[in-house]
Amino acid sequence: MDKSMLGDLDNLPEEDKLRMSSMIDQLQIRDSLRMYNSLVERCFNDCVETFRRKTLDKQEETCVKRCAEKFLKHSMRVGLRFAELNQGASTPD
Amino acid sequence: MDKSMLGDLDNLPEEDKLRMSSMIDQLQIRDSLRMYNSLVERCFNDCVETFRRKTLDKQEETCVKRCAEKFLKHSMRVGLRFAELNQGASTPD
Amino acid sequence: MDKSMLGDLDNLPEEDKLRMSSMIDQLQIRDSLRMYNSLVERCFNDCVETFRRKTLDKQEETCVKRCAEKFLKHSMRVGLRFAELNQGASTPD
Amino acid sequence: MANNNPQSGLEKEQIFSMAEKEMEYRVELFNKLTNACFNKCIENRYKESELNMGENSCIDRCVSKYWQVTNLIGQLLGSGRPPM
Amino acid sequence: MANNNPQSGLEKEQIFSMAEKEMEYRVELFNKLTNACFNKCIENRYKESELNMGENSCIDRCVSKYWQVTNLIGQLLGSGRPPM
Amino acid sequence: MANNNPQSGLEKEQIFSMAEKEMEYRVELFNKLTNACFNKCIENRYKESELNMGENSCIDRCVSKYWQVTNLIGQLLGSGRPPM
Repeated sequence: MDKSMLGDLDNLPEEDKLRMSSMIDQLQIRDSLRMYNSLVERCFNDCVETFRRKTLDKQEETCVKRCAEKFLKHSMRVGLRFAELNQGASTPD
Repeated sequence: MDKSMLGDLDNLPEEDKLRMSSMIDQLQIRDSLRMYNSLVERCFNDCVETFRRKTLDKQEETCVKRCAEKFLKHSMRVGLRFAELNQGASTPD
Repeated sequence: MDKSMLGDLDNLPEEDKLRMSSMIDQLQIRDSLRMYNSLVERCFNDCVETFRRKTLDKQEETCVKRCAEKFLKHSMRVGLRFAELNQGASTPD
Repeated sequence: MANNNPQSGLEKEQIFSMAEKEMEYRVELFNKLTNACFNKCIENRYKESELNMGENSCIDRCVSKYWQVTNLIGQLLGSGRPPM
Repeated sequence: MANNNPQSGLEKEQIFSMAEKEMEYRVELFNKLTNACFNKCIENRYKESELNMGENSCIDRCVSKYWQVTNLIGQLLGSGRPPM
Repeated sequence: MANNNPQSGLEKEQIFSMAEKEMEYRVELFNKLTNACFNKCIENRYKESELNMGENSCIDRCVSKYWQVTNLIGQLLGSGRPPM
């Protein structure tokens, strides 16, 4: 997720800014590792149904790739909309 | 969740009591934020099914409110029963 | 999960080895408590369907025991295969 | 720094760290139990915001059975540790 | 150690600790929202890797409705705390 | 406090903090894999407590395929970081 969502550090003393910024870095690393894990979980669950062999067949591989790409595009779009809402830039229906 | 569930601090030295109590406070804050997030997730999943407009209709709003109220009442009742079990106050069928 | 999966500590200075090893211990304790909680959740969900009385009947009890035993055996087998993959010991189909 | 406490600083850290994990475990147990019993007992159409009599007695029995499953599996895991 | 800051060290720790929880809350909110809208809007056969028009507009409305549910429940919980 | 180590204290903290996250990631990967393969391979009527032959070979293949999905998505995310 985008760093800017986690808050505005401008009106903090320099030393606290550093500490806050390092805290955000830590959260982002943890979050991206978790995202990786849950993306694998989701695409595996949706795309791999049979266990007659121990390697992915072509169809499963394609499915996994599309699943991951689609999720990343989705996640980016959600991020944009979410940022707009956070800034109160809501438009009528 | 109720603080008393998390343990008995009476037989600790004053300094450790403070530290333990602050630890419990931290856990409770984190837990209540998580509870908020998962209540939203549950009520959204159960109540919002269509995406033809960008605002909740009256029916969805009512559903969300009832869902949240019902979950809170449920959670309170579970808390009472859970506390009884923790005190070994179990009664026959 | 098996400690060896969490990394190789051999080429660290003694002091860091201790700290890393204590970190792994902490993770293992937390993981085993979580595993316990999610095993209970799974076996409860799969085995307990009716709420006409407040005690488990014989059939539910048997189901819970088998569920837990089966999960533990499963988990052990997954651990073995996982360790093989981590060591690159992959064999053809 | 005089330390006339029988426990060393390190031991104390371990006690606090264990207590913290134990509390996290209890919170997680409570949350899982709450969700499991909501799923089993509450109809999710939400026609009203009150719990009805059937739901109330289902909740009580559900908590009791969840507790027993926790104990049963605790015994099976062979730990002397009580679930709470 | 001179401390001419109006906030004491302890208060500062509490502010950082609260800020950390607040950020964890936002990350979790974003992840739950993302997953919920993926489940509601994206067909999981994955016939292509692009989002089609229907999916795109579903996502926009879904984010907006999820946000409203967050606010609605926030009011109900009676906290003055905004969801973000 | 003499520090004749090439790494500064701060760098060391970052290494430990990264190592901790890496380990949490591995534990979570293992748990998700274990749950996914249990759901895919084990019949949840629990007629017996042993794993039968079909379940055993399903588990082996499932772990292998889950691993491949992890690698595939790792490549896609473009990170040089190996999944383990």
